[in-house]
Amino acid sequence: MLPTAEEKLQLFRTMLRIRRVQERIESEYMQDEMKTPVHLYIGQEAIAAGVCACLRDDDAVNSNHRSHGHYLAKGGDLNAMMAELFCKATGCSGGYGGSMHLVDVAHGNMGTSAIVGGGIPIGTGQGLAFKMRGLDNVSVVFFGDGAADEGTFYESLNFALLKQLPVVYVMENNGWAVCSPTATRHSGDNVFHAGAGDRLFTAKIDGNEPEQVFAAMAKAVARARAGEGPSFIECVTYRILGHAGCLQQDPKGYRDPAEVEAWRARCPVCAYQRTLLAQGLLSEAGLAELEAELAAEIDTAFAFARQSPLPAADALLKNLFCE
Amino acid sequence: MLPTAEEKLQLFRTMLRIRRVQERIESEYMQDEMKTPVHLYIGQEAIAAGVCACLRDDDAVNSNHRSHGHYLAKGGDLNAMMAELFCKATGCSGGYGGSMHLVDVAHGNMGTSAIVGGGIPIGTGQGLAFKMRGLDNVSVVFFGDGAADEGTFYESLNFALLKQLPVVYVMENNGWAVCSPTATRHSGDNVFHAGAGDRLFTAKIDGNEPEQVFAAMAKAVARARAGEGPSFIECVTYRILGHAGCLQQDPKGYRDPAEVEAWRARCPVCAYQRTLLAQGLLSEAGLAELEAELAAEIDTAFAFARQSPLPAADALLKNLFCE
Amino acid sequence: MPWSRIKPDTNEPDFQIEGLPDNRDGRRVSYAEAINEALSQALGLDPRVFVMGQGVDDPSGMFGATRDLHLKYGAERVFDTPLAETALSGVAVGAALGGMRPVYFHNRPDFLLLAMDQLVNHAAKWHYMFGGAACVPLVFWACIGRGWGSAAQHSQALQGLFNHVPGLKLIMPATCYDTKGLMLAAIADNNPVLIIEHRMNFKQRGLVPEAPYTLPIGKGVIRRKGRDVTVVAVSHLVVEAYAAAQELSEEGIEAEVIDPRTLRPLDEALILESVARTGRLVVTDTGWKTGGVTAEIAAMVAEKGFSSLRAPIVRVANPDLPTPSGYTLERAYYIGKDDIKQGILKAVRGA
Amino acid sequence: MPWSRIKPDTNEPDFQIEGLPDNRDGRRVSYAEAINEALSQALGLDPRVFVMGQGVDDPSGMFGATRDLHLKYGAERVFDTPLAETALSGVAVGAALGGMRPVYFHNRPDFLLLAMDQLVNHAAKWHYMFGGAACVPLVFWACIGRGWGSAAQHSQALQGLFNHVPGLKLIMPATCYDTKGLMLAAIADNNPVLIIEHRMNFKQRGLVPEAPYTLPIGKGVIRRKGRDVTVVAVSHLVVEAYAAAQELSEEGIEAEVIDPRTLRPLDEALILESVARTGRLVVTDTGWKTGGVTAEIAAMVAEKGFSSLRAPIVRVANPDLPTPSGYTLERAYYIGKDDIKQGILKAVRGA
Ligand SMILES: Cc1ncc(C[n+]2csc(CCOP(=O)(O)OP(=O)(O)O)c2C)c(N)n1
Ligand SMILES: Cc1ncc(C[n+]2csc(CCOP(=O)(O)OP(=O)(O)O)c2C)c(N)n1
Ligand SMILES: [Mg+2]
Ligand SMILES: [Mg+2]
Repeated sequence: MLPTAEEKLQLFRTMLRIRRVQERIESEYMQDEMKTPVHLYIGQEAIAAGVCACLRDDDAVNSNHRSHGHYLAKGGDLNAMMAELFCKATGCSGGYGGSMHLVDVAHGNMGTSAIVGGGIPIGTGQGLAFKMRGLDNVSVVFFGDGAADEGTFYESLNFALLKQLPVVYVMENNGWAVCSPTATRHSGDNVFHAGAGDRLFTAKIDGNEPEQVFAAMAKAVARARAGEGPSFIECVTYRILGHAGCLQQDPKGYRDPAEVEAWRARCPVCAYQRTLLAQGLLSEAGLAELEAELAAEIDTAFAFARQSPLPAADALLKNLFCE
Repeated sequence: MLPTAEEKLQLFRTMLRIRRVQERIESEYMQDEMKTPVHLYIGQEAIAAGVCACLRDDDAVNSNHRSHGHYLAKGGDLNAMMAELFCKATGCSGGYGGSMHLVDVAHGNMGTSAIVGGGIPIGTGQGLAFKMRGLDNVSVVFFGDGAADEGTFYESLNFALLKQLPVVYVMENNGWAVCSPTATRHSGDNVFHAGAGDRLFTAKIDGNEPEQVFAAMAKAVARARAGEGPSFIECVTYRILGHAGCLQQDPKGYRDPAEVEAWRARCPVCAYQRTLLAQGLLSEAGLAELEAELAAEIDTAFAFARQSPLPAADALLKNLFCE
Repeated sequence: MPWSRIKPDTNEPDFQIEGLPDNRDGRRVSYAEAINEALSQALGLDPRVFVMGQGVDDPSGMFGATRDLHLKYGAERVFDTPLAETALSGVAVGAALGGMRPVYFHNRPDFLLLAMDQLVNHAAKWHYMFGGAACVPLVFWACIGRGWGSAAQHSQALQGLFNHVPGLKLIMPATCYDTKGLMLAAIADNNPVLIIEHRMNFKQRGLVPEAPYTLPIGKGVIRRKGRDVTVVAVSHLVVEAYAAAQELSEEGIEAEVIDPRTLRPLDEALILESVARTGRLVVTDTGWKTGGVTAEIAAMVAEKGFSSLRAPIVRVANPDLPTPSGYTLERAYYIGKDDIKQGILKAVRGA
Repeated sequence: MPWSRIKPDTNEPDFQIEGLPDNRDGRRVSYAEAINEALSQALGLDPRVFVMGQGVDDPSGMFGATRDLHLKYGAERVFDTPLAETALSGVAVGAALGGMRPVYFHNRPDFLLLAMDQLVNHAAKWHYMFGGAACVPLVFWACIGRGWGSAAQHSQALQGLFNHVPGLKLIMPATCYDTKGLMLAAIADNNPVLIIEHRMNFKQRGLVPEAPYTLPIGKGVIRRKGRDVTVVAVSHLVVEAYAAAQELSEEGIEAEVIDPRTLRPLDEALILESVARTGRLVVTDTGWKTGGVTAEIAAMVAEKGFSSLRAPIVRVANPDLPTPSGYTLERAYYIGKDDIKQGILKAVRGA
């Protein structure tokens, strides 16, 4: 399924917005005001954008440590995200969570786990809840190639297939888990890719192409809503910055600079921008307007975060239990 | 690879021996002298026999709660096994382990885990040790279809492939995990079966045919010794008695009596006996002799177990740590 | 495994059952029936409740606790699972986030070690970690598998581990009345709750009202009044401690027996108030001694009730060893009435 | 994450370091270098030793602890793993059974929750469960990730869980000298040993002999002599307790600071002997309070050293909450020198 012109512009807008937010965080991170371990999403924007474009607010997303893109694409509030990174009471998680634990239940951001692979079964259970409640909502799990090493992935997928759950497993294969390349962790292509055949809709796609992501996801979501069970979409992409923190904090020497450069040249945001400009769907003027709008929004969010109050003194003791 | 005439007789002997031992335990279990939860192997004898016929004493076997057959086929001492079931100090595990925890390091029975799936990574690590030590030994893991539900299986197989470990994964698919049929637990054929293709030698065979098991195993072992990595052999079979204890303790109603009868008719021991008799490799006289010999051996083992001393009073406090 | 030969089925002793004052003529049901009734009522009353677990629809049905529920409420709401405790625990967490109220049965706590990541890193933290944005109402259940050579991997009493985890509630019932009321309370609770039962409890029959009721999580009960020593006993040891106390009464020692019922939150006030009267404390638990439940209760009293204490605190717990399988070793391993008696004598007479 | 801004690198205080009497002029190395040296020596001396773990061959090399070992000893003996903590723990158990001596690094204890089944159900039980027929010599290592908003899933101090498990040895070093000697001892031990480090320790530089040496597992050390109160402090809190004691010395209170170094086995005699002299006990640990390490040490003294006690035992531990991420909440959450000072004052003056 191809996106409409409007959807294309929206895809691009989402990607660019994620990119600009990430860049701003990166550029300010060394000031140490954001005292939380950030895992930036630069290079992977097409995935969050393409996936979430196919979802409704009441569909659920479960994600991981690298969640800024998922949170924003799914409709999460930017002010609340930035306040969370600044450890403020107005943060989406009240300052309890930090960058690795963003939440926005109203928009279906059901939470993230910083335990690699930990969110996969949780998203699966969310799908079970939808099915048991007779709803046509979809549960999406975002996870990395590192998380695919974990047995929870195998166990979850087996269960989702068994119960025909409306879950879409979106694997962002960015080639690395911290400083470990996929080849030192996976014995080859993901076993499920070939394995489940007729029973599981699987796609291995270029994760830097938002329209490919959109198309695969649209199919997966339609199947899920129709009660046809889970899907597995492997998006090949690249983490352009370091694993955590800003670029200058990334240890040197674990990956080939040429590899990084090659992927930088394949920047999904720039590429899609070129495409839309060439297709005449986007004008230089429109782009400038968009950039200005995003810059203003980001300024506002950072200002909001900075001006927000710190958690109250007694906050520590709250929220252990739900009444 | 086909077994030689001698190997065939040996296969049969091993199967019959396991069968007779199991039958004796079953028939005496209600006397409550063996105060340990037994999981009998009746119906699956061809697997242990076929697999272990391809192994040397210094190859390792890791197994599970249903381990009597593995232990015996791998050369474990019958007296010590029976003494263990009678909770005696002369038991192979000194009375600390019981039926679910048999060991005989001298013959490569490295221990069993009664945590389903727990032995799979341990056997994998045993393979790692062989490889790191530059030996050509093979590590075999026996596990059930239930254990294949567990993520440790996925994680272990990925690791064994990654490191090209000399491990043979022998899955005994007896159709049931306690009272749960495979269909309520597996979403279809084991994913690895089709998945790993060129990288993993896999075979799905009739686990009631000892020569099929032998042939698949011989190939897997040759690959492992040659440094060509792990194999996965799924043996289709059936647990003819109940999950645990003796037949009259098996709850009724969870499986179709016709299913049990059909598999009883496919009894691997009787079938192979018929084959060998028909092939003239076994004579009625030879069979009678073998039966007599086994009966005597089993009598001796039960007598040994009964006459053996109970653990000494201070045994409880021993063996927590290895000096 | 003839459990009936390990301990015969018996009526619960006539000890005090909070909330059931005039209970001598009530309806008596087995422990398994009490749980089964709680589950059945929860399933009947709240469409969000479901029951999952390896074997919940077996003919044996978790020692009877889940028996036939799948027939009554359907295979969609009472379902067997693959043997995949790690992910299935996460599935329960996710289903709870998604508006359901899962009750996840494990037949033994030993298997919960595969669920630790989801229980401790996820379920117990989700509400706090997201500043209260989401709740995880779920119940985990497991039954300690003592006896008949269950051995090291099938008989662990692991409450000492879970007692350490903030964000989890931990319940260990000791009577039929409590197990029903606390199960219904756990299901109604908006937080992750772990219920650990004991195989020996399943030999009891007790007084249980038929209508649904809940009991407060975090409230203990005095099973027997006494002036000389406070005995805090957990799970099936409540019955053992009661028997020990009754026997010592003949020797002139009056032990007060406290059943905390929930370990987390712990009814500290009840224990401290009792120790303030008796001046002596024995704590007994089915788990290992070192770093376990007896450690926490002893430490709490040594901290907050020190001035009342007139003698060393005595802990009576399982030895710090894996469970051996052989019956003679098992006998030497497990603690019961006589060990508690000795503990009481030590606390009272110093030997 | 600029850890250097959380705590600057410092020399260890001049407290007593058993076995290093004239140590003021010795060689000083960083904490990471001390571990690295131990591993390098073990790899060099014993071909059975190998090092595995997610990221052991990273440029950062487990905060420096494993840095460059793969270059020196080859990728076969020092290798990265998939993110599969459950099975890889079992792989370590199997390799140990197969005659090797694995050292398995996890960068945070939080991830060990995925390894619980193999650690508790398998590694810790294998020797006993088979009546001594097989040994599992392996070392697990993890480093508590306090600070910089690491939050609920990346900062847990889970020693309280492992302290409950018979069959595991549990070591928490506090000095550069100890971490080297105890790592070499753990590798030489024929049993599963868990070493839990603390991120704050990695800011220390201390005196460390170059030649390989082992320290006894199960022996604590008195870091500071004192007559008024015994403070048992674990891991990086030894430094905090020492600082608290030094400050209180000016107020006339002399606290004795004990570093147990290994929690299991625990040097009970050392603690009891000290309490016999001081009559007062403060226990402080980086883990949660309820059911944790402070509970066991307090309970042990309330049981075996009661007659020496002249005041309530005081426990100073992390609050029973998941770790919040925000720095103001973190500051309110974590305990340190001042909390220990207050604890000492409470023990000594009753407030
Ligand atoms: C269970 C577990 N093990 C290890 C870690 C440490 N860790 C944090 S992120 C990460 C890499 C994850 O890789 P991947 O899933 O591919 O996500 P990416 O960072 O590439 O987006 C690791 C190993 C963890 N958080 N959880
Ligand atoms: C982790 C774990 N979960 C549950 C159990 C309880 N249990 C014991 S044996 C068994 C069935 C195992 O089935 P399978 O692996 O197919 O072996 P089989 O009994 O059929 O030989 C189960 C569920 C267990 N021992 N370990
Ligand atoms: Mg990755
Ligand atoms: Mg089976």
